[in-house]
Amino acid sequence: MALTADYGVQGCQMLLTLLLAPLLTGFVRTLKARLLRRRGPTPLQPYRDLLKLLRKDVVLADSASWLFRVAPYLIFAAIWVAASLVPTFASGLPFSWTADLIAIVALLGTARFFLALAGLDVGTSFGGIGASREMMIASLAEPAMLMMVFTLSLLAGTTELSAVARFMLNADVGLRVSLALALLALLMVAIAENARIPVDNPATHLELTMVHEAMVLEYSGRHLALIELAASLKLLLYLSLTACIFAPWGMATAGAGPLDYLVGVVAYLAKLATGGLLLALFETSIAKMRVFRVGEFLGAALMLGLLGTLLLFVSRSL
Amino acid sequence: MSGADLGLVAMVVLLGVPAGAALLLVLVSDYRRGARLNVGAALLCLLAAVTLFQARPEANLYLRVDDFNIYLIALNNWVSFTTSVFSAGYIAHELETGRLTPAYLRFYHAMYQALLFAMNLALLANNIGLLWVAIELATLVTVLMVGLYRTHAALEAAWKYFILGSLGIALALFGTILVYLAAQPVIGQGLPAMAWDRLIARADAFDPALLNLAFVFLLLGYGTKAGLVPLHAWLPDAHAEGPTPISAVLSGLLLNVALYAVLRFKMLMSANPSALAPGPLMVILGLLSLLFAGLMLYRRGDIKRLFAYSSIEHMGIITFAFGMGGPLANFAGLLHMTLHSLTKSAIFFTVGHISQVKGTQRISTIRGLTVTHPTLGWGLVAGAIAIAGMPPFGVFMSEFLVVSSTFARQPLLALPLVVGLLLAFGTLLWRLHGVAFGQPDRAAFVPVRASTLPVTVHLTLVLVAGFWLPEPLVAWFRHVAALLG
Amino acid sequence: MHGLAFDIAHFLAGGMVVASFLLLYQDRLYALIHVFALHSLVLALAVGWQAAVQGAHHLYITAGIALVFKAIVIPVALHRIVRRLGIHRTLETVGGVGRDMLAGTGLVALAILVMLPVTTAADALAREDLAFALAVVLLGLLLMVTRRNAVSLVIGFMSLENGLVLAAAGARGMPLAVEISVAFSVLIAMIVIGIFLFRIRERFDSVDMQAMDTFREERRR
Amino acid sequence: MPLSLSLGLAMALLAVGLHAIAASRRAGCTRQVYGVSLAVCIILLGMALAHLLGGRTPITLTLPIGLPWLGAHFRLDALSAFFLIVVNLGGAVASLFALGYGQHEKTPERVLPFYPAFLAGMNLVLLADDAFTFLFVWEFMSLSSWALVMAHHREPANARAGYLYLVMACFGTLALLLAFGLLAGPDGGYDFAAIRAAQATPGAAALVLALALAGAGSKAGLVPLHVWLPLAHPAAPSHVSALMSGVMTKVAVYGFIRIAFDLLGAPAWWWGGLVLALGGITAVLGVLYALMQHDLKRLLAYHTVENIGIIFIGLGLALAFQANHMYANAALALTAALFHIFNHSLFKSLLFLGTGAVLTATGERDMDRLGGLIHPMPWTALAFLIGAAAISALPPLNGFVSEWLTFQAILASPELPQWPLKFLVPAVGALLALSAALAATCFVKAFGITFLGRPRSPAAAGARETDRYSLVALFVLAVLCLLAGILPGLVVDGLSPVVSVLNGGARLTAQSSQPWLTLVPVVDVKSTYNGLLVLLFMAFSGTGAALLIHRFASAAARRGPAWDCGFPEASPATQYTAGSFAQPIRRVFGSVVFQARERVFMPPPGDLRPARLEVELHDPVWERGYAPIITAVVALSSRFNAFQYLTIRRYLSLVFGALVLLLLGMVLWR
Repeated sequence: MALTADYGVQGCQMLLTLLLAPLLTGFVRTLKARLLRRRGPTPLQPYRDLLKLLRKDVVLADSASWLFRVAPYLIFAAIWVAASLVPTFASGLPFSWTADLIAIVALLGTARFFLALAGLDVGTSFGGIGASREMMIASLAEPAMLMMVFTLSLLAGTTELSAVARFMLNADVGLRVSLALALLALLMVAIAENARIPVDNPATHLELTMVHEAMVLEYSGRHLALIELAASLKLLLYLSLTACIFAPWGMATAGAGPLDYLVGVVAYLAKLATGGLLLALFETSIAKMRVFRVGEFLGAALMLGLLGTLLLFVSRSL
Repeated sequence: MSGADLGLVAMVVLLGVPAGAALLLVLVSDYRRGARLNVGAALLCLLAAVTLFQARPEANLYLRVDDFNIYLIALNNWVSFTTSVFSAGYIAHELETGRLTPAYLRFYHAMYQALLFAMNLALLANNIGLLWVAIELATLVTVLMVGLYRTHAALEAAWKYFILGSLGIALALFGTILVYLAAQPVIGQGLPAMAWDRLIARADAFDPALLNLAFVFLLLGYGTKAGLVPLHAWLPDAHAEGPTPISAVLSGLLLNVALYAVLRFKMLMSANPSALAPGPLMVILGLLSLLFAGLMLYRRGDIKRLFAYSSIEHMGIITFAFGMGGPLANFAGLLHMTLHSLTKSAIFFTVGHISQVKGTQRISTIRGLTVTHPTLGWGLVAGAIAIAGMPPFGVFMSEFLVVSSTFARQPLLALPLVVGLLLAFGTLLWRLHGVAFGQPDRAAFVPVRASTLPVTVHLTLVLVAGFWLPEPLVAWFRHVAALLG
Repeated sequence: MHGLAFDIAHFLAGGMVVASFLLLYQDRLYALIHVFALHSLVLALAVGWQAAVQGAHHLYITAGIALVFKAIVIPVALHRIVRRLGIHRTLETVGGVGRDMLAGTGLVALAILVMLPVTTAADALAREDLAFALAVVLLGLLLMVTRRNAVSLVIGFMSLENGLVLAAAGARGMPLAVEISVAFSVLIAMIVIGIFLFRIRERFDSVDMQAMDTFREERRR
Repeated sequence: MPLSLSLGLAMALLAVGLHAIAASRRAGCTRQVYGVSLAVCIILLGMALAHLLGGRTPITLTLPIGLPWLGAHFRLDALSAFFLIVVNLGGAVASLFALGYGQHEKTPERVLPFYPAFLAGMNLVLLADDAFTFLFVWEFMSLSSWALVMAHHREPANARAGYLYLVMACFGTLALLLAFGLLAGPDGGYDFAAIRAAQATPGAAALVLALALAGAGSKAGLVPLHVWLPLAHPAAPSHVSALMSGVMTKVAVYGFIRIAFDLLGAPAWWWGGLVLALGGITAVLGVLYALMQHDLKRLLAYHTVENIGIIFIGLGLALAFQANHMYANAALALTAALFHIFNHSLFKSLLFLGTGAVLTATGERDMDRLGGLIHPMPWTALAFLIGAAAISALPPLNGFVSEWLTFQAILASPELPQWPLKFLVPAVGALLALSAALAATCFVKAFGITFLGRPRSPAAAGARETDRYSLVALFVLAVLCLLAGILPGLVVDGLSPVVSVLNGGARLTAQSSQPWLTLVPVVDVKSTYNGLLVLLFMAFSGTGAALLIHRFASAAARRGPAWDCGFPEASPATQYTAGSFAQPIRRVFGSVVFQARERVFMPPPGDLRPARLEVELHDPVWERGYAPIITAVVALSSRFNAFQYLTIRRYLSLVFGALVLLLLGMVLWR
């Protein structure tokens, strides 16, 4: 009985992430508009866009292959699985041991792999630009992310997110330099991975500055919808990852009563809101950087992560 | 008749047949009959050498057969037999191309048998004076053979060989006299004091200082014949300019005979406790030869000279092995002597065929043999791989033993050895790679007329030696290795 | 043996060393040949004396060979060669006579140094002989490497070989001494013929020699 | 019995090779040779599997050949059984592929005799149990593979590659020879049993380790000894390249494991550090080199270098742990390394075979002349895609599992007491992560440029799908990649006997008992991964989404020209090429590692010449490590060459000098 309940909660979490993702994106957009003194669309706009796209026909380029048609589903599936494995409002859910943090990072890698391939598939120059730049960014962001993972798992003694969350909850962690470094690294990576300013501009329509948009240039209809959904899922994933690791407060543990779950959900929504707000503020207050500065930006993130890990390696034996 | 007598007969055959054949061949005008006679005589000697395995004669003051020379004699006559077969086909082509005239061929065959006689005498000799005479004779004969083509280069090579060779001979004689002087007070005057078995029996009582001096002269003297650096100068040109069968015999046999002489005296040294250890000298000379030859291989443009330098390299390895001493290294040295002469003669056969079908010895003008002449090309590749000490060929075993045992005992000595081996390997292969592979040139195709059987047989022997050695051979090697100290 | 015999042997052997020095000293080809004849003569005497002292009669043959062959036949032959091939009459030394003499003295010292302590077992005569013989050998070699001339090379070699024969004769009861000297005479005869046959021009590092190198192998690639 | 059987089978392979020398020109010969090889490999594979999973005790056998007084020793234990599986799996698939591929061979007489010999050589190396036999067959393996590299010797590049390969092989053998010499001692105890019994002094052991690294590393392609590998592997016919890259490098790793873990006794901690550092550097340099390539096969070869680096990272960790008696962690690291060995043999063979299929279809290896192959040859493309995803360590495929295990081993390492290791291990972890990410980039490039987009040359446009033998071979490997990815627990259990042999009995806990076959490497550290569930979830959500959308939203699709921001119908030349795809990476890393320079030539307006972009790269290893040696040798030999042309007088003075020198020496010596 309790087991089925847990499975139910797990299912809820999966659906929750799916439903919240567009909202978060829309929320950030609205905030940014307001910060720029524009009215901007309602936070619900992304849902409408998705529905509209879903209903439209797909226009495939003549040179598109079967991979082009399969990729959106693969990307969506990989990112959704990854997102639903991150504890949002409750930790220790039945399938939380399916994949640890490393595996989640790798799942995002899978999604990116196929997105870049899809960008190359039609054989246009812009697809190529997007794919090569995306992979360059990723090849620096992923190690930085993994360094962050190292730092955490060395502290918590595990790469299991629920365990990490539980570990961060209890008081004796205290404030650590390496944690701060890890947080910084995580945020930089998150910005890069989600194609946000200053690395990439989600709203740009100047092709030469595009990275993510350039890759999906040829997509339309339901495929585009899935990819957009995947993108917002990814944003949600990173926010909830940050929340779950560095602000696990109010998170319920598996098998707790509905009340705790309710608290957890509320706390989670609050965290998301704050995250979105901070993101919007950050994005409006900074300008986009040249593509080839990104290397240095992410190299810094990598160094920060490595520094955190080194500090831990050394301090562990002090 | 009893075994001993049979052995005596065999010895007489080994010396008498070549001597007789040499005289006889001077009279034979038809070169075909001459070649056949040549092969026949060599075959007879081979049979006699084999019978020595069955029946060993007991030693007298002049001649003796023991574990050391018995297999060398067999090897010697075997290679000279196969070489005679090869040369039968080779000279026919030389006649057609007009490089040689029948008169010269008559001379050539006679000299061939004379050389065989000299080498057999040197190997059989129980008397260090006789040994010296035999080797001097061999020198004179080979000088005449090297100059056979009468080209400028050939004459000049022969002259160089002649001068350096006779200087070596002279030094060796002085050494021999010194050994006699060392032995005379102990053994007494006269022949016994020059008989090797008496010497080795009483060597411990000799005056060590005199022995040391003697060894210096003998090493330099016979070392010149063995082509050790810096005494090697005659060797490359003599190999390159003489007829290819002679190059094969020089590399395959004469160097061995010279080294054999050195080793005989090394035994004396190691039998005398207070004499200086000859090891270091030989190690130094060996390393010098190895490294020097390795460097010289790189710039060679003449394929026969290339392999001549490779012979210097291998003499270096062998000398190094004996210098290191110890059962493993000595065993390896003996094995290497045997396999090198087999392999190198096979290579020279191949090279002879190649230079005949291509009409040149210039490496740069021979390309992609494995395409045009698969047998020759792959034969050359196999020979090169074998001589470079790679499995499945036997040379690998000896090099394995030398290197590993050296490194276990003297790591610092093994270093230059390994460097030299690698260097020589690289430079040799660098030269041969283009010969065997690559786009062949457009030259008119000339088929191989002569039989490639000798090559095949030799290489097969070396191949078999790679993973199996006959029991008695191993026994002799180990016994001699023990004697060599 | 009694002193006189020893002294004479000693005197003759020393005479050979002196003769070798004379060879080193020459700078005219004919003179060189004459001195070599003298060298061989002294050898013949020394060997003969040894034969008498040792009572080894076969040594007389060796002495005879030395006298007839080396002291007479070879020099005459060389004379004719020099005339036939029109070889330069003056010798060209690498270093210069003075330096050669100096080196020669060093070599003699070396020979004595090497020899004297060695043969304590052998009798004094043999020892002396051997020391001088080694000196002669080394001087012969020196002559070979310091003269740029075929004939002088041959003469150097022959004087070296004289030293060997001297040593062989000095070694008591040395068997095969005759055979060896015969074998050597053959060698030398061939060398002399060689000069004829191979038409080796006067100088060893001379121009046409360089030309031969180009036959041998393209030098620089 | 199994041992003698396998020896017999190896002999059978050699016999087939000999037969092929005579018959290679005949029609059926190709099928005969590859058929027999296939059969032999399958039998050996089954035998090795039985031995490994049956948990048998080691079997030994001595034949009266080899060194006379020693004989040839052979031994089959868990380690050799595991590597036999790797070798013969690769061999079987390659032979199967070659049944179709070999038909296109121009010069069969240069391939057929050596192919079985090569297989036999690799098998024998794994069975040899004394130094002489080991080196004998080791060198034999190198030699036969060299012959295969020289199969297409008419291209000068191939000939050069073959030469370099041969010299490096000789170097490696000499290094191993020295190592064994030191292990065997002056009186030659060459059989491995005696070597195990004898304990080497610390100094000697260190020397042996260094030599083993040089010897085995040069064959495995460890930086800086890798230079021959990316030249030689591509030069061979593709199924041979697959064997060389996927399998022979593993045999080299076996050599290192055999010496370092089995023969050499207890390690010192810094060994681990050395191997770790080398592994990390190799991994990153390998993948960076690979990114700069546009020749598909060479790119794959450089990736072999990278993966060898990853394997050596695992081995180095294991050594470090063992030196500190942390055997549980050592077991983890070893499992990771062995798992990656297995995985790499799978997907590297797969990728090379796929390249072979492309080669036969188009005759092109240069990516910049390919493109759009997914349309004419969809099945090859699918298999290649799976291989690419696997080597990029993407879940749920097998490449990810072994790298995940390696990461777990790194995370278990802060307990190591030695300070240098404390700094080294996380740095190597970063290098590993970097190389993994770069590998993904590189294979997006490899697959994307080759199979996607539009054809860049008529050859690519006219491609046809490859034959069915090849397809079967490709998909066997692809399926294995997937299975090893979703059922890693079974593989780990299969490896545990090997691990316990090398690790003093310590092994990972049995995985097959875990619920849902989850991978739980170390119990106290609760890090788990379940490939099966990840696959199920992804399949569920992906297909679910597809079904829902097609059912309730639109399922219609129209074809039209590519939009491309309004520039349709541009020529295929406007597509990104391999070089342009790698350009951002080149900007970031290349300028540091390869001193990459880009020169743009833009003709003035009105000038009709095309604009040109020139990129120059420098190979630091070659220019700093090898070129100096070569120049030194050339200079020395030119200097010494004068000795060939001295005059007789000078030669005489050489002899004279030697004599005087020796006499002086005697005088002084006394």
